[in-house]
Amino acid sequence: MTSKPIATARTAAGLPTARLVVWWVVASEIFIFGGLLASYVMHRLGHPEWAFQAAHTNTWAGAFNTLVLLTSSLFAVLGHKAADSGDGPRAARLLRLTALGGLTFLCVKALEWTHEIREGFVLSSGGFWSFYYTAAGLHAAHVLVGMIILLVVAADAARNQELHRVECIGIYWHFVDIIWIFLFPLLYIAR
Amino acid sequence: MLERFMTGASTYSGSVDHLIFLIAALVGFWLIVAEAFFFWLMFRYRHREGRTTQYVTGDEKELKRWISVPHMLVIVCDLVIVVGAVKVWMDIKQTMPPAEQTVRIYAQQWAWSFVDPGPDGMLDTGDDIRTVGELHVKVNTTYHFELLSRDVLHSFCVPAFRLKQDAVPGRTIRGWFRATRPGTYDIQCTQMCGMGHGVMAGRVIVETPEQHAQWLERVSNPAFAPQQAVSSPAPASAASAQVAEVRP
Amino acid sequence: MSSQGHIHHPNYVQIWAVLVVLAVISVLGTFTGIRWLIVLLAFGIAVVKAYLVAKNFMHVTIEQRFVPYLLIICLAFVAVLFAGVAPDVMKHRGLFWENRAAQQAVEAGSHAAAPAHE
Amino acid sequence: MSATAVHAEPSFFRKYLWSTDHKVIAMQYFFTGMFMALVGGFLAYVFRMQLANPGQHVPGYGVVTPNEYNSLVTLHGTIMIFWVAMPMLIAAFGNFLIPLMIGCDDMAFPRINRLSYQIFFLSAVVILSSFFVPGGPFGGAWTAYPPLSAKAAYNLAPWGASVWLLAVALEFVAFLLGGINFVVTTMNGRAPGMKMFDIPIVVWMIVVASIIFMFSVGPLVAGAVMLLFDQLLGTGFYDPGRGGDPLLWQHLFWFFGHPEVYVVLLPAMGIVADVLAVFARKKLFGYRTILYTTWAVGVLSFVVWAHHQFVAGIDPRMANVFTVTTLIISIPVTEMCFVYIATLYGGSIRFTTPMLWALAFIAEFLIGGVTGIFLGSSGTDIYLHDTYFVIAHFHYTFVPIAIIAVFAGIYYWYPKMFGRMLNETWGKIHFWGSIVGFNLAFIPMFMTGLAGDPRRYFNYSQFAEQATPALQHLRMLSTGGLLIFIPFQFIFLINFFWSLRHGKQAEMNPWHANTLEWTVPSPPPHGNFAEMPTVYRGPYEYGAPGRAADFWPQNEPAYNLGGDD
Repeated sequence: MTSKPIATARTAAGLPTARLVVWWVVASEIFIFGGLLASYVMHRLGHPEWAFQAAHTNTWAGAFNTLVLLTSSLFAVLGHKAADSGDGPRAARLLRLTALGGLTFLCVKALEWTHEIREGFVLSSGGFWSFYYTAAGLHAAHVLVGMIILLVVAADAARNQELHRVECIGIYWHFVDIIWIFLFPLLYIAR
Repeated sequence: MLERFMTGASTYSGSVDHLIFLIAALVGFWLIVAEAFFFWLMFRYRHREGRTTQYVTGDEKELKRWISVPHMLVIVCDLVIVVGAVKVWMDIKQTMPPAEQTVRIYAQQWAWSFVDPGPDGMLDTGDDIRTVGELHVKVNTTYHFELLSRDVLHSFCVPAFRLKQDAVPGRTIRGWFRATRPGTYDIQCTQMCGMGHGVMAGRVIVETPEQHAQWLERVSNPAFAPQQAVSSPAPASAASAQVAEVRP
Repeated sequence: MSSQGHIHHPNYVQIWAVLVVLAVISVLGTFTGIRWLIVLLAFGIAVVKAYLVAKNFMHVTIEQRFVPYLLIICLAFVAVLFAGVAPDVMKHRGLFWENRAAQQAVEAGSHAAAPAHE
Repeated sequence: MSATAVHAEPSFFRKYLWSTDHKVIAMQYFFTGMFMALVGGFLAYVFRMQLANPGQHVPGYGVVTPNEYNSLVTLHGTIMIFWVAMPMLIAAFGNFLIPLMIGCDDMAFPRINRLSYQIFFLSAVVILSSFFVPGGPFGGAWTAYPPLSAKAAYNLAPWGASVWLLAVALEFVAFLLGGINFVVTTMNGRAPGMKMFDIPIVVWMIVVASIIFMFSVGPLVAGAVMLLFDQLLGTGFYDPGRGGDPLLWQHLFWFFGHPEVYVVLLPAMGIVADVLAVFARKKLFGYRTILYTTWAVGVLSFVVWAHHQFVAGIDPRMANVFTVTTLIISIPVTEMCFVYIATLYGGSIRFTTPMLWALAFIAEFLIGGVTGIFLGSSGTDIYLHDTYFVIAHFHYTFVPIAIIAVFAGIYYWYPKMFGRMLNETWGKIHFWGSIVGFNLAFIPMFMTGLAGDPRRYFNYSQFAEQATPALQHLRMLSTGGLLIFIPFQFIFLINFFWSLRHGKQAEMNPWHANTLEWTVPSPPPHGNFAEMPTVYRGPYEYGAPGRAADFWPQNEPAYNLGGDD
């Protein structure tokens, strides 16, 4: 990476460029999820009958996934700590654990969805289900992308390279976690 | 002023025209002043040998006034316009003078159809009169309309009435008009609604009480009513004709 | 703070424990069967959890000043969007208009046995 | 993959097609945008000919069917906004100017930058491919209101609608990546000494525009996914029959759609500001005023969107709120125009070609601005909504933005971009021809619009009030204006490509400007600055008292010791 432009190294705004860009990504993501969830909430409030559809969701799966993501977030932030203390390999291990958490999350979701689709609740079988699959699906896509980046960063970190990226991917991962923290009550609990 | 472009034939067409005139006067004044000053500056400060530019930051009090004073005046004009606009809007869209007659308007790709309550003046009764493409109304009578769409978005627009309202599938949207001048006026669809959008025409025929009575008389005759629907001229048939000719 | 990390790292495991407890509470809340309590718990706790994660895991509070402001502004604009749209989409009846389709859907749905297969 | 091939002379492919150099990427956006402008212009030519003499064979196209007409206007709008205005104003000028003007060697994330262009290019290919899909291109207007856009049964374009949506979504992704890059680069990559108020206005405006875009487009990205599912997977997000609501799309669309106007307006304003200052040899009148009004516009642009929906079935009470906000946003914009005009005061104006375009921008944009008041105030919008008055109004804003200001930028930065000067005489001919044609094309539309002439009609045979000879003559007049406008653009193209080889060699700073891009050779080498500059003052120090030269480059130490302290 000798070819990094000077622009990347400068920090006129007082924080590293990589972290700055993550914050802007988070900001724009807030609007993507914000738009979707705002649409969902106003429909849900206008359509009390959707509660009957929502009743079919599996709260336990959702709850378990919440714990999984919270734990993976813990690993991510511990990885950040390790990276700060310059211990690349440890940071890499923790990031891989984080990715494993993501994988668990996706597996649970897959089982959950298979079950629901078996019962005949598909994307097009009602307003609630449309939003349910779209919102959770968009979130799952973010989890998947996050996992890939986590593994890439971990590979570098294991060789003590680009350690500052550990924190950046961490911030993104925590954001994805926060999205789920709100999706869980929106899709599973509120009935 | 707008009469020169499009006749006004409803009670509120005048107020819309006056509002347009008011705005035209205010913004026209500012446009002319700004452009004139702009071109004068261009001429006055064109490059000439030996002219040195003045070093002006724009923070000088006496110069700032040239911005801030017009700026305040513009705000005043904006206030006037807001008041005028909201008044007209409230009159047309937010108040409903008591109805003397209620009609229902269906929009569909690509024709207008209308339900007139018929002699008993009640919708959804046996003597309702359904017409396609032609809306017959009495002059100087306050009509309420219920606007519905059968498929996509359309917009019920009678320029002569200064009336425009989108029809949204799944919704019933109500409005009113009171025609002031007998005659035949265009109904346009002013919301993109697919291939036949450009031929989705209708006519509103404003009649004197006598003419209207005659029309009622004519169409409420059961033998006639069915043909009335099919034999109604232009729009629907024209639309389908267009459809037919462009279908590959 | 800088990415080379001279920040004080709090005890993350503790915070994680708190988060887990909160999550459990919000699930247990559903067993009370009291609707308003469930909703209140669920979303109240969600906000608290989000705050804890943002503060302790994302370190928003010790980040450059403009970052938290940026995020708050984003949320504010989303709120503006909601406020502008809800009167038309959330409500099914307003001044001189009513959303018949939605009203019927609510009607039908409330009675139907298996509304998912409407 | 990485940008390591800097020192070794890279292959043509690496240098021009796979480069991470911001200048090359700027040129890629530039030429793509130029090509798409020709496409969009051709579409305009076809449907204007159809309107001038309905049903007649259009030279170079053929007879226009109603369905084709709808597709023509739809794609004209979509292409001109998403594939001409945005790549030209934000991506091309942003990529080229930001690193040069803030004094650094490249974008903060060169490879993301390259990726953003590649996605943009893909989106352009997709939108063009929609001309050839079965069922023809999408024809439901650039606003793509469902249910029309959601069901092939309604829009008769089973492929076109989805392809259109896909292309637009890709374009959004491209500009999200690009926008984040611009913002981050400007925040972090500034040369030492360049404080907040030393940044050239054009950079400021491109950055603010990118932020507005990033924020406003998010909900529409979600909305686009929902519409795509409605089209392909049978969901009912916008289907009133199934618990959805068509108005939701309108809101999501215009929550983006109106800020989008300012997304393209601000960079144009910025270009004009810089050109004005240079050729009036004058410090901008109230740099900070311009900045504050820019931010005000940015914030307010998020609270005015529903003035596009006054009669669309929204609750009439909401219309009053949006009328007020709309008239409020007119205030900072007015102020901005006043400040630009005031900048001429006490100057010494050189009427070079770029300056002519910049001045024309102000003169014409004022008309576009004031006519907006008619549409922003609910009362008059009832009558004027979706008439040609609207078309005339937004072309009086968008043509100054996407054509006039862009030409101001091209004529001004061409020497820096290509190292040669454009021909002034032909430039002036191009200018006057375009201006005359433009006004001739759109002034008649104000009149037909006042006569209630509805937009998106392929002929008026069904409408007695609209089929009058008087109105038809006005329509022919405006088509005539277009027919004058178009040939002069070819004069520009010839001038452009001829000058690439045979134009007069441009020295480093042909216009005696202050900003940093003029302190490097034309065209700038890879890496831009031989030694990274330090900034000592604002960008508009013209005619500063007590100096021999009437300009004062930003990187020139206060006492020219040549030292870099």
